[in-house]
Amino acid sequence: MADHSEHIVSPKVYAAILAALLVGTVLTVEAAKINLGRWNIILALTIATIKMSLVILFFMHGKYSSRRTQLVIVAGFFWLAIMLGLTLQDYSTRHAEPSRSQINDPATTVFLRS
Amino acid sequence: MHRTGELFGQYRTLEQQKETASLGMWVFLVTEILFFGGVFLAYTINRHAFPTAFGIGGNMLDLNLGFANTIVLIASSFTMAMSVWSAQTSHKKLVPIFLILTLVLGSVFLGIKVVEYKQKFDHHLIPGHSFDISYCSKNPTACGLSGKALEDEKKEIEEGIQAEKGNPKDPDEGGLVALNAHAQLYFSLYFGMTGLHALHMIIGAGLLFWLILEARKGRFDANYNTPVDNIGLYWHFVDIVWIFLFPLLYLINRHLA
Amino acid sequence: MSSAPITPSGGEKLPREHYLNATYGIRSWLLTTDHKRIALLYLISVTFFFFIGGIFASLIRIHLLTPGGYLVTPETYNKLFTMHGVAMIFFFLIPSIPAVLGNFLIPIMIGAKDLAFPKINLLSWYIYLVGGGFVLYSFATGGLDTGWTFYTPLSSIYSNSAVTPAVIGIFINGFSSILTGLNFIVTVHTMRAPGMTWMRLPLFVWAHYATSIIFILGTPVIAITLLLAGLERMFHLGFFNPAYGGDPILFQHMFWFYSHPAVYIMILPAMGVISEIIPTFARKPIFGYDFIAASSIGIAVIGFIVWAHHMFLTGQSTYSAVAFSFLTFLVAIPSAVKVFNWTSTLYKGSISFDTPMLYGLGFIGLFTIGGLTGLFLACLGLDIHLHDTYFVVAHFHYIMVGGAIMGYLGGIHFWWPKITGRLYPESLARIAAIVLFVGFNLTFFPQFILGFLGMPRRYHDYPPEYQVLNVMSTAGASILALGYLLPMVYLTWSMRYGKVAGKNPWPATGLEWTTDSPPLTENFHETPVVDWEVYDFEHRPELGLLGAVSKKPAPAHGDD
Amino acid sequence: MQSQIPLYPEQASNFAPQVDTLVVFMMAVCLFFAVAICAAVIFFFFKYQRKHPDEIGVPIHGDLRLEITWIVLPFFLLLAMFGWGAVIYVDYRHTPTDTLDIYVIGKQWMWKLQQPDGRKEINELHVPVNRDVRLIMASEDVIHDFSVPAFRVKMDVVPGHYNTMWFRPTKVGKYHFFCSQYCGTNHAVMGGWVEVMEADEYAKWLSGTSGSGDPVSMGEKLYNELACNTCHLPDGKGRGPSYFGVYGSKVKLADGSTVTADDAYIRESILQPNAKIVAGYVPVMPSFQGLVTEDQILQLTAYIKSLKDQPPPGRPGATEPATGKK
Repeated sequence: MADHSEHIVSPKVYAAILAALLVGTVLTVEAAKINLGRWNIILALTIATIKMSLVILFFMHGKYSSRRTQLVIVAGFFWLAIMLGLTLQDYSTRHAEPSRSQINDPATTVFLRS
Repeated sequence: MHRTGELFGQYRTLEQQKETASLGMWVFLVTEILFFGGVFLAYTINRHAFPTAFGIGGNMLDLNLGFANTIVLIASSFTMAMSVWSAQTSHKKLVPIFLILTLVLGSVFLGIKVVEYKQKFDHHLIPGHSFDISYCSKNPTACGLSGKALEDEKKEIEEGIQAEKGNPKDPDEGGLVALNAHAQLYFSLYFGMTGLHALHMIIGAGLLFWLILEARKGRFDANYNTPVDNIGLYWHFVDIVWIFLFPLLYLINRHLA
Repeated sequence: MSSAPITPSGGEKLPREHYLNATYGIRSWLLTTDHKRIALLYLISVTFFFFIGGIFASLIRIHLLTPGGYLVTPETYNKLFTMHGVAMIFFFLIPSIPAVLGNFLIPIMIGAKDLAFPKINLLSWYIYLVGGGFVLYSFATGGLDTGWTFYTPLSSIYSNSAVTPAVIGIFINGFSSILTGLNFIVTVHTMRAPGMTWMRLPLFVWAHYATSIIFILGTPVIAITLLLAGLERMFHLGFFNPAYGGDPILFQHMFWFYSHPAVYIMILPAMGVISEIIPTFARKPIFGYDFIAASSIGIAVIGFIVWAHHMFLTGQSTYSAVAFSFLTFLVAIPSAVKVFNWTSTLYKGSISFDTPMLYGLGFIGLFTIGGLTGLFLACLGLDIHLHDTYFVVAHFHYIMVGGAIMGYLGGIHFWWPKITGRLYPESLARIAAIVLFVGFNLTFFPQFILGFLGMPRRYHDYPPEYQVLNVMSTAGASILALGYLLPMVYLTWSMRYGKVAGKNPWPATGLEWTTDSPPLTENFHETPVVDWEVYDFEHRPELGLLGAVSKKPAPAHGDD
Repeated sequence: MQSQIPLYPEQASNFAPQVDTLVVFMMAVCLFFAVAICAAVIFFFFKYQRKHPDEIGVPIHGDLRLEITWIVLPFFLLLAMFGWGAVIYVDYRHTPTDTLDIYVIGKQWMWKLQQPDGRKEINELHVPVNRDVRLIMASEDVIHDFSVPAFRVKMDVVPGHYNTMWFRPTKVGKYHFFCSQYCGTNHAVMGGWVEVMEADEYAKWLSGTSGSGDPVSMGEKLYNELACNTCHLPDGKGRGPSYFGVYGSKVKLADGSTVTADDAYIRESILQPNAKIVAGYVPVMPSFQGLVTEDQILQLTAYIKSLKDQPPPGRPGATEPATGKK
């Protein structure tokens, strides 16, 4: 059950990660300036996720941590996904509310405003 | 009280002690994920409801400052990682140097944040009675807007007013009132999220300060570096939060500007 | 192995040195890092909040004796039930078993000297006090009338009461829970004694491990939610305010993401207590150990994906409601598995009549009713009718009072000899347990019927046709109050005058019963080595029971 | 007082029998399990009483077959409950096409309802029997909930959203409706009556109020149109005193004196409202001088007179005036 003795990541790796993160930052800014429609947001979040993974795996030694620590990390993100996912599925499946056009009786609109 | 590698009473071995500290820190970071997760959820739902207002709000932020801050914070993460490396390899002299670099970069980040907040204050973008999303397009000189940038902003706000008129969530309100309300929601979230992040940075800076004092006494080496390690984890986590805040707050709809 | 054969209690003396007399003075308590002393500090503080919440409850019940509500004004009534909820949920039920019994027992049960982070443990008590202080300040400066659920925009805009300090208090208190949970998780992972494998962990520890998962993953969300609501109130922001386009339903999603699992924070530890009591007083291994352990984790995990069943009628999407209803029905299965296993444990046991067992059996009955009525509310079609009526009130009181508090009291009685080294007057305690059971049912059963008849909750005034049932409920509440006062009196008495208990008065099989009562500050004279299976009476001749054979050489297995 | 305890609310809508049948099914299943478990506990408790103080039980560690049985079997029962409940709910959330639409506004602490022809009601709802009725609901302030136990329906009324609910009344009568989502100080009195009428009665009721009528109904109409109703709530808990049972009674005033509520007093209260303030209320009413004709004053007086046999609210003046922050 013991953690293995700590793994030492060499400064070269750190420098490489730094470079990758900087490149990612420039990329995401440049990509945002092009109109890709809905893909803008997807691309931005993908780059952010990759950057995050690099930080966790190397800067935070996630790659070299014990299984247990990795499980803890994964659990954290899994629960975040539960919270976001299940809430969003409610919002994205709502069609039941009558739209404004359904409530178009002028008398009613005045009434609702009172 | 923090003698190098002291074994506290409740543990049986040093190995156990170190492992426990690391696990504890990770578990704490998981709670932080969920903590920030709450505001990210609030952001997502509201952006989903008011894409136009949120796009306009995002374009009101200063991309250059945001970009600079991202670079600064990533660099500080690197120096933090290097200070952990210095401790692990017993380069006792390097540890405080890298820690000081990290603290300096962290302070630069906070300084830039202050400049940004001041700018938002001047541009009437602080949620409250004086909030006015169209302030800059009405008072271009006060915001230093001119030429194409001014035209773009005017056009964007005019389009936003048109788009908000049909918003099903506010059937009774149209135009500028709705746009202002929803842009204000964006800025509430902007200040909430970056404020919470900045608070974490300030706490981190305090921890770093303490760490530097300890490191200058040569406390941390290959045998004992748990505090450097753990505060490093915390610092990287704060970096990760910013990695997401930056695109979500600054970049969305940037292509429309 | 240090456990000596059991000697009958009585006439013995307490051990010469133990955690209570290791040091003296106020400072030695307020600055202690001993988990056992911190547990006692918690015991005192949660009892204080229980009293406050109890007084509010009594006033509510007296007020509801008659329709028309003549005792207090509507505003006061609203404040009473809100403060009752806040005090009981955030400051009594959530910390009660984990912070008192869990804190005291988890390190001893796994053979450790203390929790992994003793200073953080003390810190979490101080955070609790600061949070509690803010909430008491709110109570004292006019109270709050938002309901414990703090639904926006009532809480963030319309209420005129002292909402802000209460929200700050609960926000702060959240960190106390987080730190306790963090401490437990790390402790269970890294501090176990040699031979204490995962499959030898007492079910009490499993239950607390599951509870800690909820503490860790849920509490931060309520903290941020209440922070946003508080900011909205203080600075007139619009996160949940429809005037700015914000969505009150979003608040409910975020609130219940924590607050539904919080129900399991209250009940899981009680289930852990019952899982200790039943095998001890049936003197046999618990039936289906691994299923009970797994169901604890199952409840903690599934409990996180059911929250929107509080929101079926808020305008949530139909699909979403159907999905959440299904998931809610699923969470009934691990709970049912526990009940079936406890019942089966009684089969061919050697069952005794001791007080903790009475609480244990009472728990099974009440939890069964509470759980089954939960199905009515999980059921979409019925929730349309029952939502926000007294049926809901009755249901969750069966879980929280009938479940969590019966478990808590059962646990206090079970481990009282270990905590204080002394026994309480047994016959008085049995009477109290029975009084509690009767009073409880009389109080809350009529509320099921009231709810089915349609009486909405949080009403200071009700139509006269509901009076008979309300009178029954109030009568029950007065019996219930007596049931709570009795233990407080005789337990306090026994701290000084009770018979000396000895190491293992019941006897029970856990590691905590092999050390002194009360234990040393370091818990054990030397690090224990566990070489027996959990709840095994058969191979434990040192317990001095009939029919025990000597240990078989059981190799430790299942190490993580 | 009631001599018996009622166990069932009345069944007055299409949903009521559906819900009640499901309740019976669930009750049967749940009672079976509750009784079985309690019986087992009690039986074991006596059967396996400890006979000797040092005796131990038979070590049984578990049984996989049993575990699987009591996981799988309840699962299917739960599935049945879930499915049945979901069917009713989905039906409830999907409104039929041809409905009588009533608009409902919840505000602290009253209900404003409007018939399709524009007729407004306060805390009262008239609907025809055997007709699908849809309520379209909005809130002016906090979250409320419109709940009719006899119909087995309720739905939250959320600010910023329009929620709808529907039902088909099946039985003529008067039924309570409540606010079921806690909404602040007077949450408990924010309720009223649904009156289910025969179709022709309903039509008569609708038309009866639109034509010129007797002074009393004209006065009632004025009471709504002039917004008297927003303060002078029937229960006396609004900003102004109730009209119920006030005519001809002795009214206690803020300065301690008493006055008989006759025609002159009512006229004065409309035209110079602050001349005599009823004890327990604050002088907030504006003068209606020039806003109402003498005819209309007579009609209002007639309406107030018509309410003199209504029970006055329990404790006039004992409650504080509403102070909702707005």
